[in-house]
Amino acid sequence: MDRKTALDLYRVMRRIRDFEERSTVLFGEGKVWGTIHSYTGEEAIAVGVSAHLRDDDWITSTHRGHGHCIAKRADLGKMYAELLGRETGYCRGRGGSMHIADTSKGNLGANGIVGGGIPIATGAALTAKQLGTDQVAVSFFGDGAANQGGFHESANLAALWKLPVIYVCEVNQYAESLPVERGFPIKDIEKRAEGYGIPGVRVNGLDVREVYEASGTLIERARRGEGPSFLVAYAYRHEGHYYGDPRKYQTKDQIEGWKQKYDPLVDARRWIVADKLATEAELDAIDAEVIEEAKRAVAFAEESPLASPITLPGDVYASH
Amino acid sequence: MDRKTALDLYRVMRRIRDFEERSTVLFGEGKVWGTIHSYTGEEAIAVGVSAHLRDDDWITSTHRGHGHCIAKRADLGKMYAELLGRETGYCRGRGGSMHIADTSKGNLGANGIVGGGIPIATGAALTAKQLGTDQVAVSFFGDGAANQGGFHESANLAALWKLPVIYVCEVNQYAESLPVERGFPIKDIEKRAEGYGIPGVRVNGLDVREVYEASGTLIERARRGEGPSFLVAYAYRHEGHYYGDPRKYQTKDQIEGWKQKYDPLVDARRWIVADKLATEAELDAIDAEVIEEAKRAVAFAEESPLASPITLPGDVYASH
Amino acid sequence: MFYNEALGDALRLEMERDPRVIVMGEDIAEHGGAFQVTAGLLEKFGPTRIRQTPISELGIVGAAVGAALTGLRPVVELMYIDFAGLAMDQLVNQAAQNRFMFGGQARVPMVMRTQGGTGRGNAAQHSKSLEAWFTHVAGLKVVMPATPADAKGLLTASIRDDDPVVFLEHKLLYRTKGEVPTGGHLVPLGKADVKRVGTDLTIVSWSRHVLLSLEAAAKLANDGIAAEVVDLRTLVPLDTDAILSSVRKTHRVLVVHEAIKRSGFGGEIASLIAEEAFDDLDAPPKRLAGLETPIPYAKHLEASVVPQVDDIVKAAKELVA
Amino acid sequence: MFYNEALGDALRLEMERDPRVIVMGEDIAEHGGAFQVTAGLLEKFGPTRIRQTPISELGIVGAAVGAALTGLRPVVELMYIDFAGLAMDQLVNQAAQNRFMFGGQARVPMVMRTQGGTGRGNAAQHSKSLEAWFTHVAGLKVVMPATPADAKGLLTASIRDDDPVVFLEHKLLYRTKGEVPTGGHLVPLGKADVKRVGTDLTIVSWSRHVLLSLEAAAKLANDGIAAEVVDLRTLVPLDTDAILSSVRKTHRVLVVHEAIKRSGFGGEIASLIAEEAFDDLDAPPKRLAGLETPIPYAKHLEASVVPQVDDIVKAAKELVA
Ligand SMILES: Cc1ncc(C[n+]2csc(CCOP(=O)(O)OP(=O)(O)O)c2C)c(N)n1
Ligand SMILES: Cc1ncc(C[n+]2csc(CCOP(=O)(O)OP(=O)(O)O)c2C)c(N)n1
Ligand SMILES: [Mg+2]
Ligand SMILES: [Mg+2]
Repeated sequence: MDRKTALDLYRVMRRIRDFEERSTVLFGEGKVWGTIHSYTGEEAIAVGVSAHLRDDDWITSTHRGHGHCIAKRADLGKMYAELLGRETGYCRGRGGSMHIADTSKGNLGANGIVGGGIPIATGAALTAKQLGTDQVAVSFFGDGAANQGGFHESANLAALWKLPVIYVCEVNQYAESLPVERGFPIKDIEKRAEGYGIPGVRVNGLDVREVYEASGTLIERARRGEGPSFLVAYAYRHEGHYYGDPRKYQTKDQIEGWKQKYDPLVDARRWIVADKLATEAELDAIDAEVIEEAKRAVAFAEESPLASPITLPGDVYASH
Repeated sequence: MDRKTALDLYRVMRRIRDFEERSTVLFGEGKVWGTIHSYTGEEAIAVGVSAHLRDDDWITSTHRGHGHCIAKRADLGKMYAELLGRETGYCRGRGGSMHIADTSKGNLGANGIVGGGIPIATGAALTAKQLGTDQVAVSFFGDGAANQGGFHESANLAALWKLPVIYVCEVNQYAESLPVERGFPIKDIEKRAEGYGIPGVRVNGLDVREVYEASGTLIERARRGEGPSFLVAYAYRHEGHYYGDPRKYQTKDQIEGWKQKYDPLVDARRWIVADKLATEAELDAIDAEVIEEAKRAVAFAEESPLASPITLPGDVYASH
Repeated sequence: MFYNEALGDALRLEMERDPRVIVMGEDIAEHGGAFQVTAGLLEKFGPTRIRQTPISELGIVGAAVGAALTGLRPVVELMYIDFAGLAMDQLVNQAAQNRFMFGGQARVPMVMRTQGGTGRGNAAQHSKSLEAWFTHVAGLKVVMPATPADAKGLLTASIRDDDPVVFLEHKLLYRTKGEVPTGGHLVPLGKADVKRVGTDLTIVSWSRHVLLSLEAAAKLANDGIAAEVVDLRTLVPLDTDAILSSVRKTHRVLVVHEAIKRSGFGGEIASLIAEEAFDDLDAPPKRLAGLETPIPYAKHLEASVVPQVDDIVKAAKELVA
Repeated sequence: MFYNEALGDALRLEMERDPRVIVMGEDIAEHGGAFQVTAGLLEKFGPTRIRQTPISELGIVGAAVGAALTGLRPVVELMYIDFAGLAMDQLVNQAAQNRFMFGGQARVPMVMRTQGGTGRGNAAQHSKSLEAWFTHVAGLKVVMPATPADAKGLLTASIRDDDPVVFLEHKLLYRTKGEVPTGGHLVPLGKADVKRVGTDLTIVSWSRHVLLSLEAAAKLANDGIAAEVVDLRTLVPLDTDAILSSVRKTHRVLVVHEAIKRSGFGGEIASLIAEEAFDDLDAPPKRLAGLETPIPYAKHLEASVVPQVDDIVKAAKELVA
């Protein structure tokens, strides 16, 4: 991997990590409410995949959506503003963490319904096919979502119609408190692709290089009109399911140890330095830039006015 | 196969064929209304599987349900009475063809929702498991139903919990007007079983011997507590999707020729005679008995009183 | 022109006018749809615009949502309204709410056409009337035409609308006939239509029960009772003015629908009238609707659980007595 | 005892009493359920009776239907009512109708517990109030307790009932406290409860808005207005008598609920009253309910779209003015 790509990937991963840590603090301070779900530990997946996506490609995201949003080049200020319920937020304070969307960058939204984005990404891919463009759609979803009926129906439809959609299953070892081995009767989730006659590819979701490489191939394939595919990325969810999760279903080692052991950012630093793509100092400089940028974004959000009152029917209906 | 088994299977298949032909006539005469879906051509599937089932085993059936019902040893008089909207019908005229159930024989009902019976059979199997019995549940459904999300969710759940349920997919080449190859991106539907880590078995659904053998193994397996399986039986739907289907989506050869070519009853007669299990005359005698029995059943239905008026809330609620 | 042909006509014209309009659903291609609404469209527009799908209601409706969000204008045919339970999530949590949740960034111009109602012996899983569910969802529009002309004009308006529209037909209306304007014909959403003028009472109805109410009104006229029949046509947005001004004129109102009475849309209408026109009423606002039961199969039973013409006549007479 | 503990208590007692009672749902085992209703039950009853499932709402509810048809008495926990759209088919086409469709051959003794409502910033896909949908389905019973004691007593009755019961909790009620009888406690379905006696107007409500109505009634009392608060507790079957006899006493009625007003269950109540007690009313029956919008995220916005105590006070005052 070349230096530029490596550092770009690293920077976006760091940006996500920082966002998650920072929004956790804001939540603790009572400035964010509702629920937030941290993507920490899974950064390599969103970043590796999205590096191949153009602004006019679409993604659908999940309740754990900050990472996808950032990887798809969202504006951090508007993200923080949304969490803080401000008028300048992506959704004008109406959506919050679980519904951030950025249609200008093709992000069709986080989703509070587990599996809810899968049919939608499939429909976006249908638009590309119908209009004859080379756009693609990527649906990010968790291991838990792969057991929803909507996944089955969508994968079948996409395979039949050869739609340019890539289903990216993020196996972070849990669906809330349910360990993946208690949610699946099989070990290799990617095998399910065979039931639809589409490629099923397994990658180490902790290694952004692997994700980048594998997803690049699948995305190019989709752009060429060769149809959908299923990418299964195995990683580890560092935090609880949501901010405040008592994590009764995990051992102390899983909570403390695994987080140290499985960290895509630590990994990335290691190989970037080992491969002489950059020095520790250069990476530290990126980290510092990310922090500065984040502080500006938070400041923007905090200075923004509260979300304006609901207007009906205008906030709900487009034609009225 | 021994003579008794062969003749029993033949008799039930003939009974189904006769029922379908006879109810078609009744429909044409305006005595049955709504919609009926003929199982002609698929008799070997219901019959081969159900031969292994006890009265306390459960099945769920489909809109094309007469065959399953008869194979599960329903009373023909009550079936005809239901089609004719009589008080003596299985559902007291409230259900009609698409909802005939016979809970005394473990038939949890035909179903107007494609795929609707699949989760229900799964739940019945849960009952067996929970109560520690050796009962099994069989869900019959069409190729079309296998593309419903409920199939995916149920198969996953049953595999996880090792439930004694056998999913029997009847590939009759069509889902209404959609040919199976336009509904599936793969040729071998049984492959989908791998995604749940359960056995997937393909049989020629025109040959009752094959169905009998394969299903026997899977049912025994389930009784022993070894979990669910997926049996895919390939056959051919002789008639239109429903009574009156103009069949614009089929060629003349498919409508006329295939029906001759793929007939499980003709086949059965052939090998029964060839294997010297019975003579043509003996088979004719069975046919004659089936006809007599059917005539008595129709007479019973026609002599029965019309369904009694709806009583509320008693017809709807059990506790009130 | 038959009602189903009028719908097909609207589809054809809108597909000619706008290449982004596509149709998706089960059996809509060679077979022409369970009620022959899309008959002939496959031949005209080919399989990429008339997209016959496997049996996957959630996936299909969800794909329509995604397609609508990204630039197409999909029309989904759900074969029976009873199957909506499989697709509600995409309709309610996604389509209806996307615009609002995203702070206005999105629009979801899709139509879900389906049909409900009794009358063909299809029993409890193929005969429901579920308009009340959809009207209870902020973000959906709900349309229920009673005549071929309204069917054409309202489907045209629904396809051009930038919001998700649930377009509800009735299985017994498809073979009803009426004058239909040729060429482009648009009936705006949100406008009720007084289908018969009268002074003694107002009958508010929609879909097939408008026709039954008109039959009843004709019978009532023989007995010297002048019933006004207000066809809502669109339940959301609702033409409140049309309802209230009729009631303010007649002072008596009967709301008639096929869906079960409990929590039916009739409750919305009757309570709206009670709230807004209480002092104008000379009698309690009355609802006549389906019994609280699943739909039975047998012909005589099926007819016994939903209001018939004579039931309307009787209720109207009691109201003016 | 807290409301969620009262529910857990009912589950525990019924599971001890009847081995056929099992619980299924997401996160109900080690985690104890998203709202800690099943906390402790895994330890007591083990994983075969506290069956934690994958995320497959249709499959889970359908499995409960099949289990109920064949001899178990399953209780399903659906984490949020908003997810009902995924499972409606099994609930509506199967559970609710099986008995009727099969001519009485079957019973479906299952409970689907879930929770709805605003108040925790969970936004549009985790805050709905959908009781009206379920009440519009013939064959379901619908229960919505407001207090810990009623929660325990009604859950007990629901589990013992032979019909499918939709049991609706409110996310803000779980941490409310109240006296709860220890040991077996049964509140029969179909009985409303007058939670406060008054003479000037009747407030009809259910679930959390009963508590807000009681707060409002206390404030109104300071201004010399005596409001009677009728808690429906069960929406199906409905205690019509309790509603009508209160209204016949007070002559004024305000129906209060959190769900959006359009086609909400309030319409059923208001029109029932208008139909049955028209001459007893001194003012139009009034509904106070949620605005027709998806639920927004921001705290100040969320509170602005559903009725608050002061809104109830204001509406009541207008009604008695
Ligand atoms: C349809 C639906 N069911 C249940 C939930 C509650 N829920 C929220 S996140 C979650 C777990 C999702 O697991 P997974 O798909 O693996 O994603 P992860 O949280 O691990 O990223 C559940 C059950 C939901 N939001 N939507
Ligand atoms: C949920 C649902 N969708 C659509 C239909 C309409 N429909 C009835 S039968 C049928 C085809 C079913 O195909 P398959 O499962 O292969 O069964 P077959 O009719 O071939 O026996 C369809 C689409 C339905 N009844 N239920
Ligand atoms: Mg996960
Ligand atoms: Mg088929």
